[in-house]
Order: sequence, then C-alpha cells, then structure tokens
Amino acid sequence: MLVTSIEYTSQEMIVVAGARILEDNKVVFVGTGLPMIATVLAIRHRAHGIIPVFEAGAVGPPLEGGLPFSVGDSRTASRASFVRGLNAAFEMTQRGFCDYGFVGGAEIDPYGNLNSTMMGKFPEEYQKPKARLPGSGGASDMASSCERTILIMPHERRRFNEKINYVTSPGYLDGSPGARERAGLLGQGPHRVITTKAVLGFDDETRRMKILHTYAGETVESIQESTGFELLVDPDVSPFDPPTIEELTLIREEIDPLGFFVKKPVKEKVLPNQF
Amino acid sequence: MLVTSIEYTSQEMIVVAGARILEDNKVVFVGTGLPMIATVLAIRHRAHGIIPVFEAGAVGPPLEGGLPFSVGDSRTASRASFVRGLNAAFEMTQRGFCDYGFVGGAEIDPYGNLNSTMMGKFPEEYQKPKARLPGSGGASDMASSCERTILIMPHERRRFNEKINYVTSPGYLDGSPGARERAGLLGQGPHRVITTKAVLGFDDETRRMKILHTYAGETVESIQESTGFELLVDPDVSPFDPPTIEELTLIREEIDPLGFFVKKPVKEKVLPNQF
Amino acid sequence: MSSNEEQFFWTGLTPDAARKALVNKDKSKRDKRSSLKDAVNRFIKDGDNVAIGGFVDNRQPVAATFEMIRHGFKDLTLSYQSGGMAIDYLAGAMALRPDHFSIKRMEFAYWAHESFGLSPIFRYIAENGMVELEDWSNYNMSARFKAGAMGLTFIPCRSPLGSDILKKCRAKVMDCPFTGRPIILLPASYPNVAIIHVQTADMFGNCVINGTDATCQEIAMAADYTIVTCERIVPHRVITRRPKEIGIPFFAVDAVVHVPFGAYPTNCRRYYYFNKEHIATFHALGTRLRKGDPKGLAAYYDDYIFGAKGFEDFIDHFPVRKLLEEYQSEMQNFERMV
Amino acid sequence: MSSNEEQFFWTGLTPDAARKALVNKDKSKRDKRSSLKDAVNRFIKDGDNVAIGGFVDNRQPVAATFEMIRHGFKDLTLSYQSGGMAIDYLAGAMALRPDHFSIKRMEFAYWAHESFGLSPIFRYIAENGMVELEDWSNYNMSARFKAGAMGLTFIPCRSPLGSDILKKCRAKVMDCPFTGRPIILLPASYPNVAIIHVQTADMFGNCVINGTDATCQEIAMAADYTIVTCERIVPHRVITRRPKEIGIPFFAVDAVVHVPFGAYPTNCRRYYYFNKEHIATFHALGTRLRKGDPKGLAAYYDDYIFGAKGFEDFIDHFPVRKLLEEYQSEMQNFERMV
Repeated sequence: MLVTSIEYTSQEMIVVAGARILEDNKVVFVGTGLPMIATVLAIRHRAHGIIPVFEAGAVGPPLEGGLPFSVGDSRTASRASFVRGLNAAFEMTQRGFCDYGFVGGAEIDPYGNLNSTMMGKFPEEYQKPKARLPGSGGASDMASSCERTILIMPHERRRFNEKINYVTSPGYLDGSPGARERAGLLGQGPHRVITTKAVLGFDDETRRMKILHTYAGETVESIQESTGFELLVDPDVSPFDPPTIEELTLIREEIDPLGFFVKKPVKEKVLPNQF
Repeated sequence: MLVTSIEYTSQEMIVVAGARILEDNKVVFVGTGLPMIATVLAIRHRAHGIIPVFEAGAVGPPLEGGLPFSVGDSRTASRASFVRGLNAAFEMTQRGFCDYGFVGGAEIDPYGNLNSTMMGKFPEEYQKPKARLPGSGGASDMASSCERTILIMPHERRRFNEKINYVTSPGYLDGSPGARERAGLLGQGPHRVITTKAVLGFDDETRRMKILHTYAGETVESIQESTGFELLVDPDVSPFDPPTIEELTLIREEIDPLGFFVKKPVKEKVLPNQF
Repeated sequence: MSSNEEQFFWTGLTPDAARKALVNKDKSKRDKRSSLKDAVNRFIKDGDNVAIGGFVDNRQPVAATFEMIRHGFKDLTLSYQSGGMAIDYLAGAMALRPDHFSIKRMEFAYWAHESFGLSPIFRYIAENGMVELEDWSNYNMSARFKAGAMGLTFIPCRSPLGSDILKKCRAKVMDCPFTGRPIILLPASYPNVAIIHVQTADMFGNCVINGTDATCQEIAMAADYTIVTCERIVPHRVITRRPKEIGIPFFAVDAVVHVPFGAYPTNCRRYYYFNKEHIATFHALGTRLRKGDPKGLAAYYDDYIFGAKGFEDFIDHFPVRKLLEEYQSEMQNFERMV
Repeated sequence: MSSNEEQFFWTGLTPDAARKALVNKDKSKRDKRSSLKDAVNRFIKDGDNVAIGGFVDNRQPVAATFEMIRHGFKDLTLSYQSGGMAIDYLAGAMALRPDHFSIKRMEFAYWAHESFGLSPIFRYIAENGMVELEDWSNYNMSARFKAGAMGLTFIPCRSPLGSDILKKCRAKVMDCPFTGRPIILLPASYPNVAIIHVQTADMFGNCVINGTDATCQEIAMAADYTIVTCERIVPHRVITRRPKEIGIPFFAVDAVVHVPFGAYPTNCRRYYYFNKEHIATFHALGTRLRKGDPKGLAAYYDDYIFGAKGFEDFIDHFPVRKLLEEYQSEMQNFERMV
C-alpha cells in the first residue's frame, strides 16, 4: 500500500477543519478572515448548499470569483440573492435566519466569550489600553443572535485565558445555567472552537470548553499545554484527519493561488489579521 | 369692461383652494382623495416645485401621467426620486422631511382633531359602531409627524362638531397650551382647514378654528350656520377668489377629463370617497 | 418563555415561538414551486393570523384569497396596514357562508378603496359586530411587521400619540428613558402566514417587486410561513443578475406559485392597472348585501370563486380585450420601454 | 427641550435639534453640485460629529477626508460602524499635526482593515490615549443611525447583551414591557455631517449605490448635512428611470460633488477594486509612526494631501496602468456586462 505525504501549514489545517465543521444547506453568517476562507472551501468542496450571509448586507452569493478581501467587498455582492446594508443583515440575524455565526477573535475564555477589543485592565485602561484591537465589528452581534456560533482561533496559550481582558462577543458568559437567556440573548451560543491544534466543543452542563478532536501531531497534553485554562476532554476524543490532497489543492490552486490569505508550507508569508 | 361667468361646483372650489394654499418647493405628504387632486393641480398650475410624498413609499414623482386612483398605485411610482414602502415613507416623516401633511377626514372638532374611524359612542360601541369608517390609514401618522397639516373637509354641519366621536388624527388635542408637545407629538399641528365653503385657520392662543377666507356666495354667517360649533372669525377675514378659467380648464381638461374625481357642473356624478 | 410574555396577548406567534420556528426551519435554497391549492392547504390552518400583502387596491393577493375561500377556514385573524379587495373577498365569504369561512379578528389601519369608495362589506361586518377590531395607523401596522422582521418584541413610534387609537389597542406608552417624553411602544407582529403577490420570483423564492414595496418584505420576514404568488417565474441566474432589485430573499419564502393576473382586478405595476368597472360592480353587490340582499354577492361568489377550479377560471371570465385594456393602461404608467 | 434630554449626553444633535434643523431646511429639488472644497468649508465645523460612510475599505469617502484634512478641524467626533482608510487618513493627520487637525472622540464598532491587517495608526492613537473611545457593535452603530433616520430617540436591540461593550457606552438596558426580559435601548445618532461616496448621483442629490449600501442611507437621513461625492453625475431623467435603484433621496443630500476615484484606494463596486499595494504601503508608514518614526508618514501627507490642490492631484500620482488594473479587477467581480 502506498501512502502519500504532503506538507501543510497550521493555517491550512484550521481552514480545512473549519470547512469540514460547516453543515451543508445551512445559513452561515461569515466573519472576516479565516472564517471566510473556510466557508469558501466548504462551498467549493462538499457543501455547495451553504448560504453565506455577510454583515455588509449580501445574502447567498455563490462566491464564484476570487476570495473576497472584505465581508463588504464587490465579490460578496455579485450574483447574491439579496444585497442591502448592515441593518438588513443584522435584523435578519436577530430574527433567526442565521443558523451559524462563524467568527474569529483574539482572546477566548473557557466559556467561549471572545475578546477583540483591547488588552489591558478593563475598565480602568479602556481609554488607554496596553494593546488596542479592532473592536467588535459584527462579531458580538453574531455571537448574540446567530443560533449557534463556530469560533476560530490560533491556538496560543496567551490567547486562551480563564479570564479575558474584555468580553466583546458573548459566549456562555459565566457558564451558569441559563446565563445567556437571563441576559436576554437569543442564540444558543458557541458550538465549536476550531484552532490550529484541535477542534473543541463545550460541556453541556458546565459550559466549559472541551477537546473533541486532536489534529495530527497533537495530543490532549500538547493542546492543554498551549491553553491558559484547564480543558475538559470528551470521553470520545478522537483524532481529526489531516487535510486531503483535494482540500489542499483547492486552497492552493483555486481559492488562494497567491497565498495571500493562507500560509503555504514553502514560502513564508505574514499572517493577515483575522479579526 | 367684460366679465366672464362660468359655473363651477363646490368640489372644484375645494380643489382649487387646496391647490392655492400649498406652498411651492415644499415637501407635501399627500393623502388620498381630494388632497391628491389639489396637489396635482398645484404642481401643474403654479407650484411646479412641490415634492409630493405618498405613504406607500414614493417620493417626488412628477405625476405627469393620469391622476392616481390610489396613493400607492403605479402612477405615484413612475419617475419618482425614491420608492420603497410604507415604513420608509413614515420613517422619513417622523424624521421631519415632510413640511406639510395634506389630509381629509369625516368629522372634525374646533381643535382640528379628525375622525375617520367610526360614528357612535366610543369606547362602548367601538366593536359595533353606528357607522364604520375606513380607519386611520396614514392620516393619523401624517397628523402626528408632518410639521404642519392642511385638512380638507366637505363643509357640513354634521361633520363639524364640538366633540367628535373618535379622535383618529390628532390636531391640537384639547387645545391647551403645549398639548401636542406634552403628548409627545413632533409636528406643530393643523395649519389650515379647506372646506367647500371657506378657508379656516386656528387661533394662536385658544387653538380653536377661525374663518380666514369666505368663498363667493358664502358669508361668515352662512359658514357658521353650517358648522356644529362656534367659529372664531379672523379680524382680517376676506373673500377667497373663485376658481379661474385656467384652473377650471386644468381640472376639467387635463387632470380629470372624465370627471371621475371632481364633480363638474353639468353632469352630476357621485362624489368618490375622500378618506 | 417568561410569565410576562405569556401574560401579554400575542396574536399569531409569540416572539419566542417565532424565533424557535424559524431556527428549526429548513432555510436551504430549494425548489419551492407549488400549486396554490397545495400551498394554502399546507401552510394555513384554522385560527391563524394571516398577514395580507399589498396596499389598498395595489398588488393585493387576490388569487391566494380565492383559494383560501374555496378551502374554508375558521376564526382567522387578518393583519394588514391598508386593505382593499383581498379583505373584501375574504370578509364577503364570511358574510355569505360563516360556517365555511370565518374571520375572528382584524388588526389593521384602513379598509376601503380610496377613489373607488368605502367598503360596504366592511360596514356590514363592523356595524353588525361580526369581527373583533383592533385599529392602528398605517405606520403602526407597518412598524409592527418591521419589528417582527427584526426579531424584536416591540418598536418605538411617535404616532398617533394623543389619539383614541391608543385607547383600544395593545400599544404601550412609556416615558423615553433618554428624553423623559412619551413614546409609543408597538408590540411586534409575527403572523402565522403571509400571503403576498409580486411581479417576479425565482423557484427558490427570491422576489422582485416593482413599484411600492408596501410592507411585503417585512411581513414575509416576520411571518412563520410566506406564500408568494407571482406574475412570472424567472431562472435564478436571471434574477441574481441585479441582486439589489431583489426585495424578498428566498429564505423568507415557503411557497412560490405562478399565478398570472394573481392581483387582478387590483393594480399590479408593470402588468395591469385597476379593473375599475369590476371593482365598482363588486362594491355594488356589497352595498346590496349591506342593505339586506345577499343574492347578487352570493351569485358572484358562486360564479367566480366557489364554482371556479382555480384562478384561471376567474380570469377566463374577462374578455381578452378587457385584460388588454388594463395592460395598456399600465404600460402608459410605466416609465420605460419594456 | 425637556430636562432629561439635556441631561443625557447627546453627541452631534439632540433629537429635538435635529428635527428642528430639518424642518427649517430648504428641501427643494435644486442644483446642489459643488466643489469639494466649498462643501467641506460650508458644512463642517470644529467640534462636529462627522459620520463616515462605507464599510471598512469599501466605498470609504477618501476624497472628502483629504479635503477635511487640508481644511483643518478641531475636536471632531467621528461616528461609523466599521472604518478603514478614511479613518486612518483622518487620524494620521492628527498624529502628524494635532494643531491643524484633531479628533476628540470616536463612536464606532471596528477600525482595522480585515485581510489587510490591523491599523497601526489606531494602535498609536488609542494606546497613547489620544482619543475618547466609545465602542459599540456594528449593528449598534447601524441601528443608532437608523434610529436617527427614523426621527426616534432610541431603538431596541438584543446584541451584545452580556458583553463589556455595554459597560462603557451610553446604551440603556431595560426589561421589555411585553416580555419582562432584558433589552438594550440604543440612543439615536444624529451626526452634524455625513460624508458618503457613491457611484452615481444626479444634481439634486438622488444617489444610486452599487453593492452593499453599508449604512449610507441611514447616516444621510440622520445627519444634519450630507456631503456626497460620486463617480458619475447623470441627468435627473436618467436616474429616475429606475426609481427603486435610488438609495438616497435628494432631500437627504446637501452637496453633490463629482469626484472620480473618490474612494480610491478602497473598493468602489463597478469602478475599481482595492489598490492593495497602496493600502499596504500606507500601513507600513503607520507602523513606523507607531514605532516612533513619523517621517515616512509625514512625507506621504505632504506629497499626497497637503501638497495636493485637490483629489485629482492625488490620483495623478498613480500610473494609468495601475488604475486600469483595479478597474479590470473590479470588472471581473461585476456580475454583468456594462
């Protein structure tokens, strides 16, 4: 039996994992950066029926042209089934039209709360933070009103903290039973966290993050090692298949041939910002 | 010196008076029925710069074709500067884009409050009224949020009452100082009442209706006689010029050649409903 | 569901139920073409709150109301801003055969026919106390649908503060927390079903509306189910050539029914202007009903609705030259060569 | 004005002042064509709350910001949902010449460049505490403009309940009077001026927007004054051939300025895709500023903005083949033959 061997980057892995998690025929509110690339891969590869919604107002474009550089750029509007503006997109999300929100962040806690606003003491340093991040954009709206959310994160210890600097996008809040409903939120909250090392979910009771699948080359221990809080481990934890040649070929030759968005193994390129 | 003599109907007079009252270059939210006809006459005759707004969503159509039968029909949309739906029209009115609301009713009180909902005891007979009228439509929205309103009424004693059966469209409410502001309303309230007998305004202090101009063949006394409450009389009360041949020709030959909307002197025709 | 939500009288769905129903719905892009009979049968049930598209006698979903009448329903609530012929047809059915078709309640702002006069059927229905009425303004009803389309429980509005409308409807008035001055809070409307007629749709339910949108997008997005009838079905690749012309996105639509003349005798921009004579004839029959003689109206319903297999049968009653007359009138209104 | 309204901290206009200003305005259909210099000079003043059109690096009103920078303003508030190059240019001007141009406050949801990375100028400005920040979500800011466009004092919204955003902004949370559950009330935004770039306008100010509307209609209708720059001015009779394509009605616009490439180097649907290289170059200069070396950025401003007589001078810096490259890229995105 012959075995192929092909190098791939952790960025390629996260995109592939994101694409595989997306359910076909669902409405996915797609955040900018890696979620956008993973969604395009999913649509082109196996889930042709996914209906992307972009916060700038486009619903269901086929994304047949090049990868959009922005969730509001021309490529998101072409041949869409509806194009208005931000209010229209968020209003339909609040109504319940979006099955999934697919969103990135800079920092995450065990309950899937995301920070994309600031590093430093809040509220004391809010007006002069240690590091200023872009701000919510539509992330907190997606996290509030999409029925479920899928979070996408580079897996680094400094980004996974028991207490994050600022809660931009609500996950399970303090993790207590009914916390989201009590707060007045509509969606059910985070469904999966897709990282550069693992696919994680949330415990039904404690709402804390748990490892579901480990990528090739990672173990429960190595993943825990890269995480700033204690992770739960699903009893059925299993390995996650590495990218297939078909997936890699789609990314490298069709979706991002210039390697603008997704790092390729050979030529190193600066990671574009994901917020 | 030669003097022309031409017959005209009270309906033609009311349309002509309505048209003359409208200020050029203003935004006029136009109600259905006589206000629509008067607005078209004003635009064609001397106030080409009037910008009609229709509640179904059209802004500024030139109304070059036939007279619309409905404030939402095709003729209101053609070559308009904006066409959306009802929400858009009323939102911009609430914002303050409409200088005047031009609206009819079935019953009016001294303070310019209008009834177009029901005849009978309110609230007791609300679910089974003596006579059921069409309901507010957009009239109460215009009366609330247009900056000023111009009311158009057939002048009959039974329609002018000290206490009306139901307040559909707020005028000066109980007439007390600041009543509209206290209620939370934005617009200033009724500006003129145009009837089949007179042009009336409102006293600055008491907010009660007062005669400003009397039509040919009418006197202060004859007008009071046809009114179910006591009218004030403006110290400068003056006669209102009868329709000119130009105005009548425009109505009869261009605007309503079939006499569908405006009664002509010879051929009697049923008055279309004005609400 | 909190106890408060239960306490408040929601017609149609509660905000929570509406959200839940939409979340559990298949929102995929799939062929939704259907016969009108199947659509009405599948999506409307007794007791439903049915929202009616169009505005007075413009783009009224007449074909859908005929099918509803043939089917027969009990205790419907009708929700609309300004209604015309569609409401007359539905209410006329109740006046004639209350055992077969009945309306329990109306939430509305206006029911008459503008230049074509009052609705004698409304007078008959209301003056005999046959339907529970909840009067609102046009903006109130449109904003209530909008609040539903936005997934909200209420939306603020300033009109008509000070009026008697507020005394008998479910709006609440509160002091604005930012200014201290009174403001109306309108409860959202989440109808069970919306029936809408549009000019153009694709098989997935993307709709293009010419002329006024009325409140059609809002009711389609607020309602649990939406039935669209249309003059014309075009391929998806054609309708998406101009995405910004799409007024209702496919995932807000549950059935797409091809019904040419589906709004006749009301005005459907780009296709036909009013059949004024037919509207007048119908009202004359309504006036006779109101005066105690239902025979003419009954004959109308027997001929045009109960005796017809579908809307085609109704349209077949009109000579081609009459249909062409309304088409030609409309072509004079339309601003460009088509 | 009630005492409550005075107590609440309104930036831009209060709802009452906004209403009053609009009521007193000449809303007639008249020729509003203007030079950019005259428009900026006439409608913007020190201390104003300026709303910025577009969305991140799409249809940003770049030409208008250049003119604002040349003019010089003090203590502006900038309001936008997601901002990109327009905000960078304005803030960069403050970083270089705070005596000439200054921003006091920002009400916003996001300032960065998506695939093109963070904004080093934002980091510089914020981490040095140079501007008062009020974070919101995109929907919050869009809904705040919408509330202004609707003439309301507030609009309800469910996101982001439970987040830290609510701890430092002026939103209020109340229990919904219909359900008893928490809901956010967002204060309306009535900016003093809106600056917007669109594809097509007529001389009266009717605007057609291709691709996303972003929140441009809302800010145009909420703001006291609206300055529109456009790729193309067409006759009124041409733009009204398709009234439903008009996205902003003329009476919401105060100045119409013909500025081809007015959103360059950002994306303007149907005209040009991003100039990615130029955006990257600018950010590299911003990064050097953040690291303590403002020279490169200062040279950029001297060459492209302060040293330029108008936006044409900026565009003249780009070789024709580069402009054609972005045009050709955009033509590949556009869904139909033009």
